[in-house]
Amino acid sequence: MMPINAKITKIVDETPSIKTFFLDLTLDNKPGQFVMVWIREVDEIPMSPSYSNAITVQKVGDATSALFKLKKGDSVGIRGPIGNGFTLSGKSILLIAGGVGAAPLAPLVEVAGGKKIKVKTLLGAKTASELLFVKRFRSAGDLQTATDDGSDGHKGPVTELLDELDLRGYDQIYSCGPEKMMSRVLEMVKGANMASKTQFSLQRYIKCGMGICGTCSIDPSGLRVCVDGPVFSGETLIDSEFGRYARDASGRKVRL
Amino acid sequence: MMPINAKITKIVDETPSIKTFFLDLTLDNKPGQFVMVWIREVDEIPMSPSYSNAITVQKVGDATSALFKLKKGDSVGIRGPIGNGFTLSGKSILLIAGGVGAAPLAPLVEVAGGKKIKVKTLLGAKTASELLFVKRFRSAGDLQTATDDGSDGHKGPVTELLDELDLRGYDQIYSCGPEKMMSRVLEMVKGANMASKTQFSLQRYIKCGMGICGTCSIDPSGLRVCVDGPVFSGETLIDSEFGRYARDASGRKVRL
Amino acid sequence: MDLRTDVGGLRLKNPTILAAGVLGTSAASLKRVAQHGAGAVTTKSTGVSPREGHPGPVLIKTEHGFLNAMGLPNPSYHEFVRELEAAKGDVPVIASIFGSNAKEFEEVALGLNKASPDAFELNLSCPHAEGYGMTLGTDPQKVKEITEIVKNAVDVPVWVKLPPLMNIVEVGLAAQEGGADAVVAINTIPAMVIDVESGYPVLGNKVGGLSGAAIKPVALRCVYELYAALNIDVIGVGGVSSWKDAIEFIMAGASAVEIGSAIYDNINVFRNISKGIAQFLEKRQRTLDDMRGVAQK
Amino acid sequence: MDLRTDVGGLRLKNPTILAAGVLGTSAASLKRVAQHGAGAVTTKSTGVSPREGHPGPVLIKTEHGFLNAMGLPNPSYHEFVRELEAAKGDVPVIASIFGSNAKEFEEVALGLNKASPDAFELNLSCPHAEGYGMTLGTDPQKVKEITEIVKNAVDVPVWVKLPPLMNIVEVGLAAQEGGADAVVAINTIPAMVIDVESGYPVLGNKVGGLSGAAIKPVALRCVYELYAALNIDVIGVGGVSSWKDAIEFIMAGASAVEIGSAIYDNINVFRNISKGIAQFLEKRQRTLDDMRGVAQK
Ligand SMILES: Cc1cc2nc3c(=O)[nH]c(=O)nc-3n(C[C@H](O)[C@H](O)[C@H](O)COP(=O)(O)OP(=O)(O)OC[C@H]3O[C@@H](n4cnc5c(N)ncnc54)[C@H](O)[C@@H]3O)c2cc1C
Ligand SMILES: Cc1cc2nc3c(=O)[nH]c(=O)nc-3n(C[C@H](O)[C@H](O)[C@H](O)COP(=O)(O)OP(=O)(O)OC[C@H]3O[C@@H](n4cnc5c(N)ncnc54)[C@H](O)[C@@H]3O)c2cc1C
Ligand SMILES: Cc1cc2nc3c(=O)[nH]c(=O)nc-3n(C[C@H](O)[C@H](O)[C@H](O)COP(=O)(O)O)c2cc1C
Ligand SMILES: Cc1cc2nc3c(=O)[nH]c(=O)nc-3n(C[C@H](O)[C@H](O)[C@H](O)COP(=O)(O)O)c2cc1C
Ligand code: FES
Ligand code: FES
Repeated sequence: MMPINAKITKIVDETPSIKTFFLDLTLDNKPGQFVMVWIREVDEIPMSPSYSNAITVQKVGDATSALFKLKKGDSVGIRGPIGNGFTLSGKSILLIAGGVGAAPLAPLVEVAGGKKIKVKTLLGAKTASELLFVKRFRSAGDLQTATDDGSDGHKGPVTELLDELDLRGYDQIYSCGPEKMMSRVLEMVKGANMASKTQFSLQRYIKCGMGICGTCSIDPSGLRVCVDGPVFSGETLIDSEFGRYARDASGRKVRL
Repeated sequence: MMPINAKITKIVDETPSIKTFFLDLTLDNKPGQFVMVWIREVDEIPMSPSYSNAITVQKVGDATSALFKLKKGDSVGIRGPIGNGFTLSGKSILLIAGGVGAAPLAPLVEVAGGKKIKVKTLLGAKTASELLFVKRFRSAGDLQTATDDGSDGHKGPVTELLDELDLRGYDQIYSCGPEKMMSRVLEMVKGANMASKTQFSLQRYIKCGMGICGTCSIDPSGLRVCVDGPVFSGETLIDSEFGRYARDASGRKVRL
Repeated sequence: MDLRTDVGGLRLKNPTILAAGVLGTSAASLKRVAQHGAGAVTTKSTGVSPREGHPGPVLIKTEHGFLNAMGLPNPSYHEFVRELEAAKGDVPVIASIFGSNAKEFEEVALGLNKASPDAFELNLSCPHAEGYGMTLGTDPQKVKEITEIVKNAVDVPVWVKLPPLMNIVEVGLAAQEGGADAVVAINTIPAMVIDVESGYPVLGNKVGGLSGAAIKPVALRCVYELYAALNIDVIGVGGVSSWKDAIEFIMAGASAVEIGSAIYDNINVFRNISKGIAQFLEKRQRTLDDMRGVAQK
Repeated sequence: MDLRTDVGGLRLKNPTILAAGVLGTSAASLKRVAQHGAGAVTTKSTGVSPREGHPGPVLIKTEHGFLNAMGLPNPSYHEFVRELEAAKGDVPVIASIFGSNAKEFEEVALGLNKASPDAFELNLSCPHAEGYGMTLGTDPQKVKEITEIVKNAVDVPVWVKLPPLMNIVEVGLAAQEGGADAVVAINTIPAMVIDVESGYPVLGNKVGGLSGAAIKPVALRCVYELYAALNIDVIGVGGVSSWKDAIEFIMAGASAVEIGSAIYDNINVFRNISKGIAQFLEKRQRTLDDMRGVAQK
């Protein structure tokens, strides 16, 4: 799979730290699959498309900063789609999204909407202005928000909203966001015996995106986030490294 | 195209110098196309299948002698079919075959027979015992033979039988055999304005059999016997090297 | 069908080995490969200090193979020794190591030796990390020296992985003189791909190493020549993805094959190849030993 | 679109050249290729005395390329000088020559010079004829010496065709020092294929040279490195079969490309590639010169 050239056709500021880059390319992915985005002269990084022709990016380091400097008309290289993506099932689903983790979940709720699946979304961010895709989640179903500073919705971690819900009332649960948040979700779904019905989208250092280099393998299963994931059932993640540590570019363990 | 292993299932003595080797393989060729036969540790040589699963070989040198030493159960490598083969057309056809040149013509008359095309064959050889596939030609149509020693049929070159025929009475003429013989046929069909309706199967040194090495190119067209041929229209051969010279393995011109 | 075989001082249950740098960064990953049928597994190459590797793209699937410039990312032997320890148990684990000189090789070998790997593989052939790998592996004198120093430092078998040189026999002989128990041929071939839309070389490091199907005939030639010239075992690597490929290597003289890129299509490649080899041998009533080197005519 | 270009001392109407050893044994064959759009044609390599070449199989299509061991068949320059003479007329004709030492190269060059070829290409890279080609081309000293002697013997441009070495720049520099007008990279990579049914290497010569798509990334890397290090023109060869391939080579720094194996699919490959290059350049409003070496970042 060679990178395909994609021209940026439009850039939308979603939040102070997040932008959406529309491309002249249909990415043809299932929600939750990802593409490798080659920012020339800098790096190639994984991104889960937020629309059929767009990626939504949070600026966190070198490559994302370089991406933020690109303008309409500039281009990037795209390889993908890669990985398994989310599996939609059931009649009523719950989503827990944190920060830019909303990116792959927004297209998921839209597919669910088209299939008349009932959707409830819990969306968290640091502050009101950082809440991503509020309109998209709201128009697809029920939305509850949480912010660290209480500037919108519940004040506190988005996972606290789970305390009030009967998790067993949902056929399937989906989560994407910071690992600390997802790890709390795992604890709760485990408690509710819903781990096998919960799908988590993991973020690990992705180098090859082809299941060859092994950089993204998780303990103790050895499963590869890039091709065996990035979406894993909660059951697979119980007693794994998930929520405890990850590995950096050199392969060194880094506590979360 | 890699050689496919073919086991020899039966060996038939056709004449004192010619044997047919049946293989456990369907060669899937049009009459006139050829295969490259790899006699391991010796060489790879071109042969035009005489049946859908057999080659008929005259012993003339190293590789053919090595082939003659193989027994039932031994195997050779086969690449092919290669080249264009004969094009069947018309309602009444004439064949002029010399020696082992009868090999690709025998399956041609059988296809013609199946299509109710009227066939006349002129078959030549040094002596009666060297006449190849007499039964096959006879059962497909009319057969006239010629031998150098007069032991069967006309005494003299097979081309002398042409003198008595009205070549324009045939829709298409086919010839395969020693080049001196075919070159005489070319003169005669040219005289009868039938060159464009006559198909000759050429023998040239074939090395690659893939149209790459250029060993088999003929003057002055530069056409390659292996892939542009081995069957050429008489018209293409007029004023060519045909009948005058060929090239040896080194590329040196050799007078015929 | 019994596929047990002795390879460079190790006894393997079958002649398929995970190649260095592929799924070899953690114990869990190595064990997963072992569970999918590998006869032995090789770790990612480890050095003296942590390296993040080259910027991406680091690996590209080309039309006929794969091109990578990982840049030897590794957490250093200090960190990796724990993974190595945890990796042991199922099948023999071969520690691939690299360094910029004999002393560094010795340091890494001694460091990892605490985890008792079953063998060491010296990466004298990685083509895209300045000062390492191929830079040393093209010099017979250095190959011999590095092999000797590691051989003296450890008690387990030492394999030397060679670059795909025209004169590979020369460095193979140097490894043999240095005391190697086996040579492994070949590492990737220096190569590149350019994106015509942007005009950029695709790999972050621009130049990388070609692996996969494209290089199989080159690897096979190297194994053939090494087997004819050396007295130690030869392990074939480069483009093996089917039992036929494996048999080709064995006929050329390989005692075993390593498999890297073919993981892309199927992690079960080890089991599938073993099964195919067994069927091939059964049909002919032959053993692996019967087949080894038969193409040497 | 004007594709005229200056390459190693010649002006070509387009940057596609027939590679040595392919359809180059007779004037008629060379002229036929010229009629199919080649900007120049190279003859089969010619030496001092007739050679029949290796026994067959001499050329095999592998899964990802071609493998050949023709063994330098040629009728000697005494005979070939007449073909060369007759080949002239349509497009520049480059005489590829080989020998076992500088004296032989000189003899062949002087012999063929009577037919006034437009340039000479020194085959210092054929991998499957003992004592010729690669045997010399891996030695920078010999490369320089042979280049010098031919350069002194003839008045037309002299190109040097290099083997796909890891250190190709070293021999490229030697050719430049010897006075070469251009280097041509690469010749085939030593390789082999084994028939698992019979256990025989498929080529009559057992070992041959790999060409075609499989080697393109290797050839591209060689061109890229040579262009960065040399002051003379670099001509790319290895796996070119489409305009995209050609553009990749030009972006790597090639002044022109030679095409061999791709003839298998279509003898019109020269015309098709020229057309594709022209369209690519037109779309971008760029010239060949603009594109040359843009991947050198
Ligand atoms: C499957 C998947 C989908 C993702 N989807 C999105 C998305 O839709 N939107 C979005 O904004 N982010 C997404 N990410 C995260 C995104 O890939 C990283 O933020 C990005 O790679 C950081 O690159 P950088 O050079 O800017 O940061 P760096 O300076 O390199 O590092 C900043 C942080 O990003 C992590 N990181 C760096 N490189 C990688 C890499 N190659 N793979 C994974 N993590 C890396 C580092 O560990 C560090 O924590 C996704 C990650 C994965 C694994
Ligand atoms: C398209 C084609 C189809 C043929 N079909 C048949 C057939 O059905 N039956 C049959 O008996 N013969 C056939 N031949 C001829 C046959 O290929 C040669 O007789 C054979 O190659 C001789 O090999 P050798 O080593 O035994 O002879 P050598 O000792 O090599 O030489 C004997 C003669 O055969 C010629 N010859 C040698 N090698 C080749 C080669 N690779 N290609 C062409 N000619 C060669 C030589 O020029 C010489 O005249 C065919 C040839 C061609 C080109
Ligand atoms: C992504 C990747 C990383 C590699 N890393 C290493 C390495 O760290 N050390 C090493 O000796 N070889 C490394 N190699 C080379 C392989 O071990 C192997 O020699 C080569 O890929 C050819 O085998 P294959 O065609 O089966 O992949 C790597 C290859 C790939 C594709
Ligand atoms: C059948 C064949 C014969 C060749 N003969 C020669 C030769 O005589 N001299 C030479 O310099 N190169 C020779 N080559 C090498 C080609 O010129 C070219 O360098 C190589 O095939 C790579 O280009 P390709 O991939 O376009 O074929 C030959 C290649 C093939 C396939
Ligand atoms: S990133 Fe290489 S295996 Fe997943
Ligand atoms: S035999 Fe090679 S081109 Fe015909």
